[in-house]
Amino acid sequence: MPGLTVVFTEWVSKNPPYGLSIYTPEYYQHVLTSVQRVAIAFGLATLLGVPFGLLLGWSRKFKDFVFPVFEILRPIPALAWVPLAILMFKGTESPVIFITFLPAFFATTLNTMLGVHSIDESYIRAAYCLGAKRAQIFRHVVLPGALPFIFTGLQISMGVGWFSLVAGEMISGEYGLGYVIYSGYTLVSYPVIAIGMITLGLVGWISSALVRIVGTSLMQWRVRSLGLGDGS
Amino acid sequence: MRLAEEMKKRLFDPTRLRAIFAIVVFVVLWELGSRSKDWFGYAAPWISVIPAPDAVIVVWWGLLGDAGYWQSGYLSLLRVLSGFGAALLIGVPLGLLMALSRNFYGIVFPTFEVLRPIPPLAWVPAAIIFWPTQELSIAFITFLGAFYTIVINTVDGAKSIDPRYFEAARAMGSSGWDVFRRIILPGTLPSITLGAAVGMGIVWEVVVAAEMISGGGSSMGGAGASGAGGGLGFFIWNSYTGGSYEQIVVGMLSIGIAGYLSSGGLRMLGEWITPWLRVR
Amino acid sequence: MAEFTPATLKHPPQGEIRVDNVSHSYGVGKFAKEVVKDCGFTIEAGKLTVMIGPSGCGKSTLIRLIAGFEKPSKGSISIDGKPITGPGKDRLVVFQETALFPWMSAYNNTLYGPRARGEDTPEIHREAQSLVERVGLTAFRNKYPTQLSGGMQRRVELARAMINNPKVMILDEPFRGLDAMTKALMQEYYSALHEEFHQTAFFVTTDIDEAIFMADRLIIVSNIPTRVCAVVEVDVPRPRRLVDIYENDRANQIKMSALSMLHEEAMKSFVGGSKAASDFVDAYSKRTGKT
Amino acid sequence: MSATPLHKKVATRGHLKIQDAHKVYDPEGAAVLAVDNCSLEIQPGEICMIVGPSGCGKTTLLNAIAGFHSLTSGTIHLDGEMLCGPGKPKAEPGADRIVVFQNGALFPWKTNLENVAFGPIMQGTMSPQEAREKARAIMADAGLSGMENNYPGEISSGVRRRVEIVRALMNDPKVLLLDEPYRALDSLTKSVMHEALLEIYYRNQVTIFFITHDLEEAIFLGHRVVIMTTRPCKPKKILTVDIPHPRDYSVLTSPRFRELMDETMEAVHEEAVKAFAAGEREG
Repeated sequence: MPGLTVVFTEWVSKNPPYGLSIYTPEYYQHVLTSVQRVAIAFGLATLLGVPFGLLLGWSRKFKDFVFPVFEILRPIPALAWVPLAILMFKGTESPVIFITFLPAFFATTLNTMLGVHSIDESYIRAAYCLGAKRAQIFRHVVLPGALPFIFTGLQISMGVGWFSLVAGEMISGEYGLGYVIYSGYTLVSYPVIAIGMITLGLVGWISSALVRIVGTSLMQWRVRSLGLGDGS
Repeated sequence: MRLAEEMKKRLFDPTRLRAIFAIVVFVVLWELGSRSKDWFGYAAPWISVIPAPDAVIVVWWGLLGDAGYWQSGYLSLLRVLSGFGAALLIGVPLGLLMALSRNFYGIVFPTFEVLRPIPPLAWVPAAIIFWPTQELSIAFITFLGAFYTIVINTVDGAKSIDPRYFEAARAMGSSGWDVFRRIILPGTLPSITLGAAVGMGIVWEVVVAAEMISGGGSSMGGAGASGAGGGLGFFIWNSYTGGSYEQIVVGMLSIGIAGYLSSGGLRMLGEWITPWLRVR
Repeated sequence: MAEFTPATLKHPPQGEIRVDNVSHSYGVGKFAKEVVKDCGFTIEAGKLTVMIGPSGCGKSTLIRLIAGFEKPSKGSISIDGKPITGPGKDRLVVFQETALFPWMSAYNNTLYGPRARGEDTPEIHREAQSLVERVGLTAFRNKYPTQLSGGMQRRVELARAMINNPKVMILDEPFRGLDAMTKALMQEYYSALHEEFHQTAFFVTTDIDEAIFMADRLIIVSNIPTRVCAVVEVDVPRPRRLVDIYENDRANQIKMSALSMLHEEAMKSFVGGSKAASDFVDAYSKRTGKT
Repeated sequence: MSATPLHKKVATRGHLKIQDAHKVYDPEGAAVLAVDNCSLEIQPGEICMIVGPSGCGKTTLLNAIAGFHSLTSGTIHLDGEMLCGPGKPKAEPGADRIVVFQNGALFPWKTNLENVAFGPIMQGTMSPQEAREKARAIMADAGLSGMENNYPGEISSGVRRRVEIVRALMNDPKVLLLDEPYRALDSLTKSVMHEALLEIYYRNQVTIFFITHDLEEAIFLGHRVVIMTTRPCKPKKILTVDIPHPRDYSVLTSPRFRELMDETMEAVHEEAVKAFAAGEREG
């Protein structure tokens, strides 16, 4: 493996010997491609997974009918879908996004459902007492009550998203950080591998930090409750 | 009489009936979707390229007598277990050490946090360069997959032990090894089992991917070149390149079952070593 | 069946604790918060001393100091004339809510102390058995704490402490969180235990009825920072029964004077700094004609 | 602040009548009789204290009134209107009977003001604007101004209970159903809370159905104390507390209070020991 200094000088070099540094436009092209793929997959997973999870948690019947199928598909690793994804979706972009989306969707849905289950029965009863209708309870009790779990789910979803993206890009793809790492290997330009890994770590970290920031800003009550209160 | 009634009740439990119904509907829809082009002359989007369930079952039945199929499963399982075992053996003591020694934590944790966001699969090329054999590099990546969750859960578990337990133990004359053996270890066990369960899920993902990359990527050749030598991930990839699409689905379902069984086994083991959590 | 006899019965009562002018604060410099201020009192050997004060005051801190989990910032604490330097099996704490180890059965919890000292002998097992019988839990000895009801958990915790023959039992609101009726039974239970063994005990509570029923001596402390407001000798004859204590004039007299002192402190801690709450308390006081 | 003459208003609503209530649970085939032949009539504006050991079935009764669970048989009327009875085993939950829960059920994700204003907004009886204004006023009356924009997690548990009671009163309910609301509080805070509750009661004269197992609490607050038998639950002894309202903590040491304590202690003790022998359960 190349030493850290070699990697670092390559990374910040204006004229990189292996062809990849913060001064080369390809570097940003790769980062952007990966970020875009994760963003689309994560967005789709959130858009579909949260309502789906809420429904699973809220309606007993819906869960009885749908969850068994969900549980059959869930243990299949996302990456085992790669060949089918390539067959199902034309082009190189959609298969990668699909296998990034899949585990993110499972994580979001499952945690959202658990979030609804975690809501104390007395909140729902209290809302009924105060004259709320079912739809109002969904909006004012179930949704905010599940929010902490939803964000745990999104946090995991972001992690597994990046996880599968890399594999997807390694197997198929012309751009993206996974591709950078893999091509660095095939072209024997080892510092590029390290640059790819470090960048991946950085971007991954920033994206989960973003999810966390959005979470805390939406859940002010939790942040502020930590300060005072006696726990009982 | 009573027993018969009980059986009847269990058998006709609405949740169970609904589950069976749901799965049947799912399989039927899948069949219709896969055959849509032949039967209705209209290719349903996406699903029409997936082989139909009855074709998959026929192929699967044939494969059950095939030694290569079992060999693939065995190889994958071996990799999962060795990577997972190594993660457990190294991760748990490391996590405990990090939780117990402030200095050690200060030194190790930052490094740990820097490395953690890098997905395990990004290590594939680096691992191949670093480790002498391909088997070792796959084992390393597999290990990495479970390692982080196990360490983090162990640290969190040990740190969240109620401090009153330590005070009570200390007041009753307990110290050092005794506290470790009778308070810290059992107190951390529930989170270790939790971390292990999560780790097990990741490990299967990693093994499949590593097998696919090393087998599928032409440049890595080596031991993975023969169909039987590559494990289930390679089995899938090989079926893909070989054009036998039914086998892809067989491979996927096999991995699903293996993953499900190993998590289930782990959960049972976890319950067995933490009997106090079972009772309520 | 070997009868269990605590060491305190074999010797004259031991474990006199003197708390001398103790102050304690948490944090440093600007953030320092004084929790205990110039506290001084004596826990007499063989007596049950009860401390009562509003919740959130430094009572638990005082317990941690006496148990030796922390050292006071100022002043000194001694047991039988020797200064306290750390935790020891001569002073055992029964914690608020339970601190039973959830991964051990009731019986193994009881045996924790002796085993820690390598005393896993047949004699100690006999002792543990008779002790478990004494607290009425023989049928439950192999159950885990989560399988026991709150009252049973407290009894296991008493047994776990008693097997170590501590000179002093320190009880930190041990019956808090139990429902009122179980609590009453536990109070009578512990009181009877005390009447039998005369073990030195320091009992902390926020419940005035509990305090007066249990106490030989009552120490009333203030809101944070904790100071001693009053020390009252509860000279109600033993053995006591909960039913009788309501009719006892002396007990009621003590209760009245303690209540008026405590009510003021409770209001202070209740108001906490909220202007609205203090207005509310003012208005309320005017209505009832009290200040 | 106390312009309204206290304890002068005469309550005219909140007449609760329970007749022959039965409740059988059926967990996994084993029929458990939770409430047996229980009849009870509560007058408008009365504070009725229900005392009994934990798990004796008191909460089942409360759930039936509130409409969370059905009754196996029996009827419950509120102001002449049948809540549940023959042909209608489960009452409809509504804002005329509001429950204050044991562990508190203020929505932690809403500020105190939003919590208090919640009811009328949901029922559509007030615009959000009006509801917030009224909530602000009613909170100020209860000594809670300055906390409108705090979240429940930011205030002490004692204050949380008060906000919850104010949230209930905001809907002008006929009956308040309190399920051991002060159980988790320490005894001193509890005594302050009792006086605060009475203060609110004197202003509103709402009927209160209050479940507890604390005898002192029961006698201090109640017009009547109903002592329940342990499983199955039915009235064992009904005691009228003839200490005049308004009361404050000095009542606790009055001779009459002590007499009443004595009078009930035995009955309660008997049931407690019975429950204890059967394996007492928390929650």
